[in-house]
Amino acid sequence: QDTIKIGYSGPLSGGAALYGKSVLNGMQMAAAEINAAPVEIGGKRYKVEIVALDDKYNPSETGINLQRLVQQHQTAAVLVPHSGGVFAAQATNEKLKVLLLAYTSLPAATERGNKLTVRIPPDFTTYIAPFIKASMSKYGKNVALAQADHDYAKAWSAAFKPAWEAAGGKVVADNPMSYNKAADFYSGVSRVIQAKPDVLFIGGASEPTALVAKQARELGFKGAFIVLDQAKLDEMAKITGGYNTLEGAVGVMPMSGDDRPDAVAFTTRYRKLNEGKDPSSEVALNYTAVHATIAAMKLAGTVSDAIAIRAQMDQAFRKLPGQYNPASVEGLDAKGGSIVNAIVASVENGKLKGQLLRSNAAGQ
Amino acid sequence: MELFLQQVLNGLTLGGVYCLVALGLTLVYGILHVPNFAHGAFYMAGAYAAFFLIERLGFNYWLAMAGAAVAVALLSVLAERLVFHPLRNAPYLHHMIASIGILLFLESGAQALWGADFHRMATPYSQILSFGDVTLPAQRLLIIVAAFVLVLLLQLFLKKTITGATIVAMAQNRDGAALVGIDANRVAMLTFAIAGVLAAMAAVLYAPINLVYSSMGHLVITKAFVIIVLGGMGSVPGAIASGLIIGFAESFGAFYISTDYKDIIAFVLLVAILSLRPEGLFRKGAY
Amino acid sequence: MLTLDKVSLSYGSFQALHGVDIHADEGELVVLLGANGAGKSSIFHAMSGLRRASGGSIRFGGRELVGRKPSQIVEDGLVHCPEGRKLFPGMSVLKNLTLGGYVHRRDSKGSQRLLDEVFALFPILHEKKDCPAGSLSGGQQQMVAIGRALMGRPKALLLDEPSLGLAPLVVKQMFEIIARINKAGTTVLLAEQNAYAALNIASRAYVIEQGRIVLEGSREELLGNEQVRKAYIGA
Amino acid sequence: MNAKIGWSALLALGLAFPFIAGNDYHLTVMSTAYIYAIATVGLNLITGYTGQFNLAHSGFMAVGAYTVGILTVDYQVPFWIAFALSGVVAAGIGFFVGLVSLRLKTHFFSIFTMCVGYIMFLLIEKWDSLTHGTGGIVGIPAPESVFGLDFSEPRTQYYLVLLFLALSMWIMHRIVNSLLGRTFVAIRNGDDLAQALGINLMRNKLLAFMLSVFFAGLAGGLYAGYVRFLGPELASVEHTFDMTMYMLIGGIGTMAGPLLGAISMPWLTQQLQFLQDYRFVVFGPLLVALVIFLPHGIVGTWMARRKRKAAQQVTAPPVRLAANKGVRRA
Amino acid sequence: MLELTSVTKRFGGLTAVNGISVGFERGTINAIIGPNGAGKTTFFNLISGAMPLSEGRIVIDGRDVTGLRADQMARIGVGRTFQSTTLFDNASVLDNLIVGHRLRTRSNLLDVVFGTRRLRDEEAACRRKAREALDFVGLAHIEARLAGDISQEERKRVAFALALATDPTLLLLDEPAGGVNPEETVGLADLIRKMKRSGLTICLIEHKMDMIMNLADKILVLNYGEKIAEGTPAEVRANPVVIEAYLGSDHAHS
Ligand SMILES: Nc1ncnc2c1ncn2[C@@H]1O[C@H](COP(=O)(O)OP(=O)(O)OP(=O)(O)O)[C@@H](O)[C@H]1O
Ligand SMILES: Nc1ncnc2c1ncn2[C@@H]1O[C@H](COP(=O)(O)OP(=O)(O)OP(=O)(O)O)[C@@H](O)[C@H]1O
Ligand SMILES: [Mg+2]
Ligand SMILES: [Mg+2]
Repeated sequence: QDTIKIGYSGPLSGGAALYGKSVLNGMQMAAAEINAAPVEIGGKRYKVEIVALDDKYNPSETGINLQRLVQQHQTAAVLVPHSGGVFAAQATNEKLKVLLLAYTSLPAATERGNKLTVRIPPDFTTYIAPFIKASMSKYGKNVALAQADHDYAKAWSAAFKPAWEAAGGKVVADNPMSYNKAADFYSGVSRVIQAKPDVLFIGGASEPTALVAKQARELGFKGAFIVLDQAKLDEMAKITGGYNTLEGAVGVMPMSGDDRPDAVAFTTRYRKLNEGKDPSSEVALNYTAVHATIAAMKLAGTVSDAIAIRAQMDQAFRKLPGQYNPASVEGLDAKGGSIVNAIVASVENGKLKGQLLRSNAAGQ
Repeated sequence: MELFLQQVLNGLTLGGVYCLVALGLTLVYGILHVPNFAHGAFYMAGAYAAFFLIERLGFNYWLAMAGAAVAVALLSVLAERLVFHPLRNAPYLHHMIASIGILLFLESGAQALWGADFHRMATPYSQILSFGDVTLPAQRLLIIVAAFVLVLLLQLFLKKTITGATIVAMAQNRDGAALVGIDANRVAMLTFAIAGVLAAMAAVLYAPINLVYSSMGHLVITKAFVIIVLGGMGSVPGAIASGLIIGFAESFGAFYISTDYKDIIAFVLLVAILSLRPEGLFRKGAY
Repeated sequence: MLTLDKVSLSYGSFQALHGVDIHADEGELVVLLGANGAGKSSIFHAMSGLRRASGGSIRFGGRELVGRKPSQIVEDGLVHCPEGRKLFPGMSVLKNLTLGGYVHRRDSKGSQRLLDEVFALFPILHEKKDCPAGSLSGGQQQMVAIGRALMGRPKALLLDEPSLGLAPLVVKQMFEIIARINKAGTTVLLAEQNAYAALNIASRAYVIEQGRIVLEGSREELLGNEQVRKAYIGA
Repeated sequence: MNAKIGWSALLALGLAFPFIAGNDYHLTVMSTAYIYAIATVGLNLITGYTGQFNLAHSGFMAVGAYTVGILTVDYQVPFWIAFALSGVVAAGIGFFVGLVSLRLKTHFFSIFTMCVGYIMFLLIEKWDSLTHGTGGIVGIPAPESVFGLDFSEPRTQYYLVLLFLALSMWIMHRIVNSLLGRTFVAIRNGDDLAQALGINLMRNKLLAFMLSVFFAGLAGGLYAGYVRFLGPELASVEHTFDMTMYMLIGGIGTMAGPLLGAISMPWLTQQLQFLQDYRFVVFGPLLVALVIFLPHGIVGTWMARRKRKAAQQVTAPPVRLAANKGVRRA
Repeated sequence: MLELTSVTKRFGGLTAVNGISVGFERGTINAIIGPNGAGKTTFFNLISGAMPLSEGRIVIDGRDVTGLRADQMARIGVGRTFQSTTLFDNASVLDNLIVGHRLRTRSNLLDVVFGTRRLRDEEAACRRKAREALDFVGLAHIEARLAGDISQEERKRVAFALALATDPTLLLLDEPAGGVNPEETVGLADLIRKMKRSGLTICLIEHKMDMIMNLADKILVLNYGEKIAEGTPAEVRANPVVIEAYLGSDHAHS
């Protein structure tokens, strides 16, 4: 019995380790499930192994790890969960003939024409319109921006601002903050509150995002929050001590609140394996990505030809049995980005309410 | 006006925490004569210790703070015994590298023990006080009051007690201190213990309005460095004054200038001041 | 009262003392003569515990000192006034002197009395008592160092080159003061390069070369010794 | 003479490495190590030889890298021209930073430069219009072919980096062993004495500083052409810590030490990958132990021993005054 | 050759050197004595440019050099030694000395990178100069020893050699015989005389009166930063003010 190795290069130590580990967790869960009944590809039986290397969020280390994964471990696919690492890996992945599973929502990851890249999370811009719709009508037209200042949050706000204005709203304050580094958000939050917004646009890692929301409330803010998708509402609620503080918040439905049967089944499975912890969307999407990659290998009949595997990825996602697709990935777009029908969640009366992004789209 | 007052309160909160961390750092600097990068890790350890005591063992907040103070004092003393004491005659570069070694160890140790997650520490003081339009969560008031009481106690201890004087004496001449009968090892340990206690208390005071995670010490320690350099290395009053200066600069800077560039403010301030006054703001005087 | 028996001391691979035997009786003033690097300071370091002797024994008033901590040795009554003074430069003169009485901190009255005596001995220190010790001149700092040592109420006082870098007038006063301290009952061990002045107030002396005692004798014997005159006293 | 043979052997080993190395992964690790070695050798000039510990070094490496990144991506300047500028721009900024910071001494200088490094990092992160901010610079071209050598191939890349490392070592060797190097060392030994010997402190410190960051900038330029993506974290002080560690482990203030440290440590950390979470739990104490038990580094310890031996062979130990003839022994 | 006019140095409230005017002749040995804290070292720091003057004027060979930095003064020909000299312990004695002549060379970074003729010549000159200086102080035989291994007296001589390698015309020696035994002190005094014979002007601070009285052509006595006497050893020794403030009665009789 041979081994299919799938590589991982991401942060496993340092400040971003938590994130890196969630990603890895999802991948390993998928591998364990696959290994329960060995796969057959091209007449041979295989088991799957995830080879994880730490790159400390450092792009040059990602470059080294990629080489190591391909050459020492013969991995046909490598998953990288941060944009810097993805861009660094794209300098060599085509030459190395390795499939790059890019877990970054930045459209640039697929827009530069790399032929062996698959972008796992969906394009965030699809969330913008429903978020605006959900909050503007109920709370008002004045928004203040107080999101994080890293690349993803910047891209988000750059797309969000014109959309809000196009919908007839007004941006009354624009004040990004360093969510990972700041010792205190009080001054920054009071600065945006001073502009008397109806809606506050926030988001970065879940926990600091929750702090920002909490401090806004402490400073007397009564309006709604638009939460960019990096922050998970369920994780935020743990920090704020329940959903009451987050009343009026709009964001992506966390896995734990997704009531579609496949998602519920996945969440239950995950909780069982992880001492009752809830899975995040990182877990679910990367879990799906590993299943899809193996499925694509089956379709292509090869475990090593990255080009052939890449060609089958779209099909693989489409045909993936629901139990392996808790994040509802519907396929890939022309450039290799995933298409997902997510649920938009809003907090109403201290409870999460969900609505499908495209209500007419059929689930699996 | 309310907004101005609000920033004053924010500045006091930040400045108070910075002061506590910087004071420990400046005391240890007196003994080691080198910047101890591991001090930020002690701060982090203090938060984790209290978190553990509250969440797992069900201690109340104040007991947990005391427990954390003891735990970090021990940790700090251990670092002195095992690492800095053997290095006492080495050049300062070696201390810096060794302290980075301790930092890496403690941070990854915390991560291995408690995972990389963000944790939240509960506080019994979650009510929000308001004075007119100025709001102040009780915990923030607690920080301000506690920080200033601690600073005052420390200052009295150093100035008025003979044990305090031994710390200052050790800082100025280790051999000289030994020759008048001061037990150099004991004072070194005492100093590290005090620094540890201050760091732990700062962390436990501050953690409830922030998060507990393994790299939480980074920014605080960098700021603390700025503060002790501004205050004149090893000077206690200097550290207090510049702790407040940085606290206010950040709070007002973030509000009136830009949040985006808030973190730069402390550094730019230092660069500007040292360019004009290379010896820092407060020259060391006689005790 | 104070006996060194075959004391050795090494700095890393370099052995500075090779089996040194020295003794001093109560009330004696014993001088150690020797060239630079002969090992005078090393002997003192071994006695005061700043460096641990690698061999031999040091007994003081019936107690073995090797292995005791410097602070304990001060409590035993053996006080070392080091070469290079080792003051607390940023602290005031007064604080320096006060800390000299650290081991007797419980007896503040006694310390206060002693402080007055020190100021009587060195009036200039009284004038400068609030200045940082580091801002004093060399001679004044030496006075602070001796004063600080006296505050430790020594039964035996180790003085390492107290005349180093001092003006002749001050040197002369310094030796007078040392003689006075000795007369008052304190045993004194004095390491000096200024052999003539030192021998003049001494009861006995040792000559050290390359970490070994090569000569021992009374004041008269050494003052009369041709070789000693040539090497340590000059014309 | 001995040294010459040693260095030639080392160079030969470097040249042969691609044939010994099993695969491109080894080449990648080695090439990256070489790039950091160039920067480390620069840091050693200001820290090891001149005695000023600069904590903004990685900031200057980032300056060099961003010079290449910005010029090639935003202004379509050919790599080689941009690369030539990388060291120059770093040294130019170094001039102004040095002018202010070098008035400070010991830790004041270190902490000041740490702040300068932090400012550099934050500027790179915030100044979107110039540096692309947190998103980083994507799509930096590989160095254009020269004489038909394709520099997107790992092996040619390796030789390119090796060439620059060898050049750097050679120039550094010349500097250190010349009157100029002795001038720097005199400053390290003490400002006052150096000045009394007629050495213009500011001018020489500034020169050492600029030279040092020139190497950092050059290393950054190579980094840009090698990794081909740049993010602000390149400037973070952790990288300076890494380089300091390399320097210290090999032996600060020696020629071979920092090189040895910079080349060997990345291999060690690669080997420690299997420890995952516990990597730094092991690595931290290892670092502490090294500093305590081998304070002069590997090369430093070895050299001190050798020098002492050589010096002892030249002259017999000194004869000291012996006045004990005919005198009663104690 | 050296003319000082009301030279003054204040540290905050303290006037360490107060309005001293004095002249030193070429080729003489001049001693500066005075009680501790009289301002002798500060006086040297002022002449050598290590500290800026608060007031006054310094003229060397007719040239006004007030306000020049220490390195500029060294170029003009003012060499000095310190009360204690740090040498690079891990290098040989000769290596320590080579940099002494650096101020007389002009080769720069470009010379270093291209290995020019000028650099090689100058390095050879520095080496020659270092050997010469070492020979002058009588230590030619220890040039290859590690500086960390030599004796205290040898260190003092190496410090002299270092100052001599700068090609000074005026040499300031701060307590050259401090911590050196009487026999070796005689040797150092001989060396200082030899320097004078070779044409140097020498100023030294010293507390060893026997040495000073035999050596100096002129003595300047400072007390509390002020000049209290100036003259030949015999004059100074007989001066009641000096006896009162500094010498005491022991050295007063001739
Ligand atoms: N810390 C040290 N490390 C290594 N060697 C030392 C150390 N201290 C002293 N030595 C060496 O030990 C020997 C004896 O030194 P010591 O200081 O005891 O001499 P000394 O007689 O007091 O000389 P001096 O008159 O210069 O004070 C000398 O050769 C000296 O170089
Ligand atoms: N950098 C300084 N800052 C403040 N005061 C100083 C400084 N340098 C010297 N002094 C003071 O100036 C006075 C003269 O000191 P100086 O060192 O010149 O004396 P000296 O004659 O060399 O004494 P000694 O013979 O003890 O070496 C002293 O009172 C000293 O405390
Ligand atoms: Mg001695
Ligand atoms: Mg002096």
